[in-house]
Amino acid sequence: MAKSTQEIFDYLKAAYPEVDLVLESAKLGDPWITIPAEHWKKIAKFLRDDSDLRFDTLMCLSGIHYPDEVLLAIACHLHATEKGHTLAIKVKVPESNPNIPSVESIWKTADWHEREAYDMFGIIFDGHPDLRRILCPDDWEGFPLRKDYVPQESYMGINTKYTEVEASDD
Amino acid sequence: MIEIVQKGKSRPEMVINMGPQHPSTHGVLRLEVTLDGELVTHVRPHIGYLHRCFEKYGESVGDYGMVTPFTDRMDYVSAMNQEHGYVIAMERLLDIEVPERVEYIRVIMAELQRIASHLLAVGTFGLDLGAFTPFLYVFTEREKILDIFEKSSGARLLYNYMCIGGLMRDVDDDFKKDTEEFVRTFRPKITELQNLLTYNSIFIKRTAHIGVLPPKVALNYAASGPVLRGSGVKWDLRKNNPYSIYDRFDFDIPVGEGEVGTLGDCWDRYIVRVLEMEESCKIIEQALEAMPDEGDVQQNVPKRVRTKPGEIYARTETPRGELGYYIISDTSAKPYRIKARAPSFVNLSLLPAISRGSLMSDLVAIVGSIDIVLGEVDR
Amino acid sequence: MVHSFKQGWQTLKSIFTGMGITIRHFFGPSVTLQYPDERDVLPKLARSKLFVNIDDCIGCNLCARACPVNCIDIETVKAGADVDLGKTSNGSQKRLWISRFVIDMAKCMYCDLCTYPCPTDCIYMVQEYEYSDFNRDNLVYKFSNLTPEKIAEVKETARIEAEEAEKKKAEEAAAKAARASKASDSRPSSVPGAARGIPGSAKGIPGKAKGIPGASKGVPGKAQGIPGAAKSIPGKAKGIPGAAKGVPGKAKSIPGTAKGVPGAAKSVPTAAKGVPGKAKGVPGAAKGVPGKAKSVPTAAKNVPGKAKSIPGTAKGVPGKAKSVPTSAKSVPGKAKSVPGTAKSVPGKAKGVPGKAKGVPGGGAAKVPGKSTAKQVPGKKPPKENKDNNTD
Amino acid sequence: MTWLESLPLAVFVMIPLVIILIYALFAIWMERKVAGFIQDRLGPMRVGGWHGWAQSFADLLKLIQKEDIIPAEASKFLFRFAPFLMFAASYAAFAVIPFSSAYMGSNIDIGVFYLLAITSLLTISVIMAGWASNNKWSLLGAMRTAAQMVSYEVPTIMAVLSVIIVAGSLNLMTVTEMQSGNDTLGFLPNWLIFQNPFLLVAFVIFFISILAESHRVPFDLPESESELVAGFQTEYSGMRWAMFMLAEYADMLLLSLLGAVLFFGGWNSPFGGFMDGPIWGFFWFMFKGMILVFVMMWIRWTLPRYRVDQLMYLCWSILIPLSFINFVLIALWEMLF
Repeated sequence: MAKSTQEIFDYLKAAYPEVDLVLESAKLGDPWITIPAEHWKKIAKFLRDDSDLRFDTLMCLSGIHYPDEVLLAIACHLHATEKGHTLAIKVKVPESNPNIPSVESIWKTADWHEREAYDMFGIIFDGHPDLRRILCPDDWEGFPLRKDYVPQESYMGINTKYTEVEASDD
Repeated sequence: MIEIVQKGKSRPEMVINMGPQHPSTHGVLRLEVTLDGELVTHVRPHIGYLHRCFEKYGESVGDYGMVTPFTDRMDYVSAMNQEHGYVIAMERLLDIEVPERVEYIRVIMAELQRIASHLLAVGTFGLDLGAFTPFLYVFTEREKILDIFEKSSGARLLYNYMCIGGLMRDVDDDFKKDTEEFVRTFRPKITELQNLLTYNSIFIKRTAHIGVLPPKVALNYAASGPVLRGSGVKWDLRKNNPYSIYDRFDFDIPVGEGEVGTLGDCWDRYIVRVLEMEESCKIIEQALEAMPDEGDVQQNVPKRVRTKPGEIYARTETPRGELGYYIISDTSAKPYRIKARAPSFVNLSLLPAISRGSLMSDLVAIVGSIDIVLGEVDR
Repeated sequence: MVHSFKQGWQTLKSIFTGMGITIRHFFGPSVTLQYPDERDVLPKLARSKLFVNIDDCIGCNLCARACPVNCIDIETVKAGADVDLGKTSNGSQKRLWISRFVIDMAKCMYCDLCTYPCPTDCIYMVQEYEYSDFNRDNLVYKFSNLTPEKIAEVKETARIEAEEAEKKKAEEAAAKAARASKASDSRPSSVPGAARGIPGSAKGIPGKAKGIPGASKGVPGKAQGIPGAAKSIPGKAKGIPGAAKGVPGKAKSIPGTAKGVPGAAKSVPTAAKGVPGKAKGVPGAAKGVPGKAKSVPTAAKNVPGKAKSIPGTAKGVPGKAKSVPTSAKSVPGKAKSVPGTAKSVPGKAKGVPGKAKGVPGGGAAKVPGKSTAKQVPGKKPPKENKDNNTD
Repeated sequence: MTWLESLPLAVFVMIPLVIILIYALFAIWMERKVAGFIQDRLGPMRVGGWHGWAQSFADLLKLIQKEDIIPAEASKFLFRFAPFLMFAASYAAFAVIPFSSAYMGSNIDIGVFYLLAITSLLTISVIMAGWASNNKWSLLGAMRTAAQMVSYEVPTIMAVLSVIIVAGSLNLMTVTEMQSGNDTLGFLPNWLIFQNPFLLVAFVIFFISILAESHRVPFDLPESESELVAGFQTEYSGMRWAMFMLAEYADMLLLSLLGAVLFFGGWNSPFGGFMDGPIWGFFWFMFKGMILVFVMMWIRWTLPRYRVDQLMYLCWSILIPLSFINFVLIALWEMLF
């Protein structure tokens, strides 16, 4: 039967008492579980293989930047096709050391999602087989979706700024 | 002259770039293909040529309502479904109740768009395999759908028709009549398409047993939409996780059965799309029947979207699969973070896995059967 | 063997079926139109080109604000108290001269969002779709019906009136600011203004930030802490617009602000760099709700300590303003004045910077120097502005 | 022989060239109209007035004016030479086609042999073009073409030989002449296709093979645009590309005309003696050829394309054994009746 996030949280807590899991929620929307980066891969495997959970698909993996707390994070949305439950997970890491273990070996789909998070936020996924930029060119500077991103002024000699063409008023 | 790499004792291989300007890559996709003769030994997709920073835009435009036109532009072939996904996400986040009539109109629009999108998908799939004519036949039908959209929304491709809490405007007076007329004339066209293309033996030869995607792999790659269903997995968010008012309709989920080849081959993915058009017709007919005739489509539209901190991941079934919007709101008027989980992006990522060992020509068929829209892949 | 024959037969059969279908279409009617000779009738609502019925326009700027791509640019001048501009067709009184109403159709994405908020329904999509052109400039449509002479005239009138008002206001504001600087706890609501503001009104008067009422605030010389001190962690700025649209390239410093209490706050990087010791400036700018931009940094000329002008504050509460972008780098110490602004056209930070050298250089980046120059006579020519951006 | 004396000969020799050029312009227009009508469109409608009849002329003018681009890394001589070789091969083959009872470029006794031999040059020119372009797509296209044309030559030849053993001559004029008049029953023309049931099979094999020989759908792999961009023509533009098109359409006509000669009585009128004579003969001959061309177009706008291995499978595993068996059966039939 489908479990709620709360139930899954309790279940995980029981399975991993030593891990510092936090169930969080905001005023609106859905709650999520925050998992420390060093335990992420282990728990991911558990989430996929445990017979009560069976999260066989990773629907989405998004990077997030929290400049206030100087953190980078990923949000993973999991889904269990048979059981029908879904789960949101966040893994937060400091901006200075943005290393998160890759779950590419657990859910293949994480491959491109992680590359995208790397491309856009500079999160480094340890153990990813092919961590290259995916949307931006390989030699692009900066991580565009970080809140403090400043676009480079020119790329390969092309001015990246938009100059407005405006007809004169007359 | 032409470089043929010979590494060690292995057979000589040629690296060839298919795209970004290539007739069968459906846009600006670049495939770096390693060939052994005509045999594909490895494919590396390179994307990003159409990257238009949807997410960055979403975080910088004035408010939540201004994001909608940008969602249209992600998957421009099924813009209605993209909008539908976004407004549903926002409504769920803000807990907005939508009037009945709006729900029905949205569903009809979304299903019409699904037909239009599948028509394009099967048409271009035929085109990839050299059958030019079916493409134009299905386009004729698609035009009729676009005419219906144009009458109501004013645009043919990028509608910006749905808004958070309602619709930008009510449907045209002729809407009901036009849609009924379309559904009636469309059914025979599906039969014609089946005869002309689906069961053509050359077409079957080109698609059966090609690019086989086993269900396990499909799930592991989080494939969705016809790609997943083509592998025999009966999974459709409209049925399994109903959103909007889809739980009120009676329709089937067609899945691949390996009718002419192996389960999960290109033909199965193709036939799922064709059969889904039929199902969409059913939904449209039921929705037209049940749709309230009167009602203000703007009555629950917030004057100004005001949010509190929160996050939502809402997913809907577009013609290409599961479209998820992950939205983090804060107290400002625009999203703190908006991520679109594009079905094409995910589906394309399994291309290397299913194309190894096929022929160059099969690669074209495989890419066509995945039905990617590069606007959505790159966002 | 039998199987092969069956298969061969199937193949031939399917081929002949297909050929039967195509030959039927061969003799069937065509579904296409011979375009230039025959035209499809577009539905009433078809969205093809924006049109503005300028006689009905009250210059409220709502359409420009609703535009996600900022293709509408409106500039208005306040009509003198004694001038009657007439009424629109639905009876609203017009109070502004529309000195400029420009729509760049090359940028327009036909989303139709601008037509909904219009209170007088004077902007709408028309069905004319054949307006391609070889010159991109010709796709910039101007709807204002005032002659340049008339514009100059009304601007002059408005300037004089504004100057007077400004004087009064500056005095008041100075007093207020002094008071305010003490009151440090109020919380700024806002997002730093980066982009949005356009100096609108300020038009012409250098040095004097005039404009927009409310907005400006200056930091008094010592500005209490705002400048240097203010730290706001950049990250917080939520909104930093900057980032997105254009924020100034350099701006690394976009101090954000929000959240922080002014004064107290922690530092803004920028400021810091730029102005050590001299708290120069940072004029702050606070802004309100996005979208409404408002802010204006401005501190004219002021040398620290001397700051005279202090313009006011955003939304009224002095002292709150926080952020000031300014590009520290460029101007150490000397921030000259930046007039402020206000029109808020989203995204278009048009005039902002302008002159000041220090000004938000960054902002400038996206803003072509042109407009500024125009608006602020006497200040540095646009060129310089540009240079500023690039270094 | 002075140049003056050889002038009539030169004019004589030029006749097929004129026919080919006019035909090519017409066929390209026709292809577009056929495509248009089949696809519920109208095709070209503007240039020249009635149904855009001058569209091909306009295109030709455009192609002539286009810049002649030769890739920097191409093998220049071969690159330039290939289109001409291809056209020359197609054109030369017309020498033995009996256009009417009064005209035939060269009435030689080994006509069929000559024709089949010289069209093999097409393969060489295609490889030349593909290799010289120094483009991987072109190379792939050229390799496919070579394999395809060499393979399909076998069933073509077997089908042609089937006719030859019935007709007993390699001279196409002789083959045509023996198909004059009506058959023994009196209501069917005395065409070879009606003379022997196995020749019908031979015709099917022949027709499939000429589709492949002239790179028409469903065998258009050499230039399959959705896979190989344009195959061996990828790097060509302007007039050189036009030469390829010309050669391709000429080849199509050549093989269709050959089919008309071998199976449909060449320039013989379908109504026995009615509407007969050299002029009518020419008309009937071209008419029959164009019918086959039309069918080729009709097929093109209906079917998808085979894959390269399926194409080879069809040739070596089906058509060739079938054509050999058929050949034997025809021979037996001829012996018995």
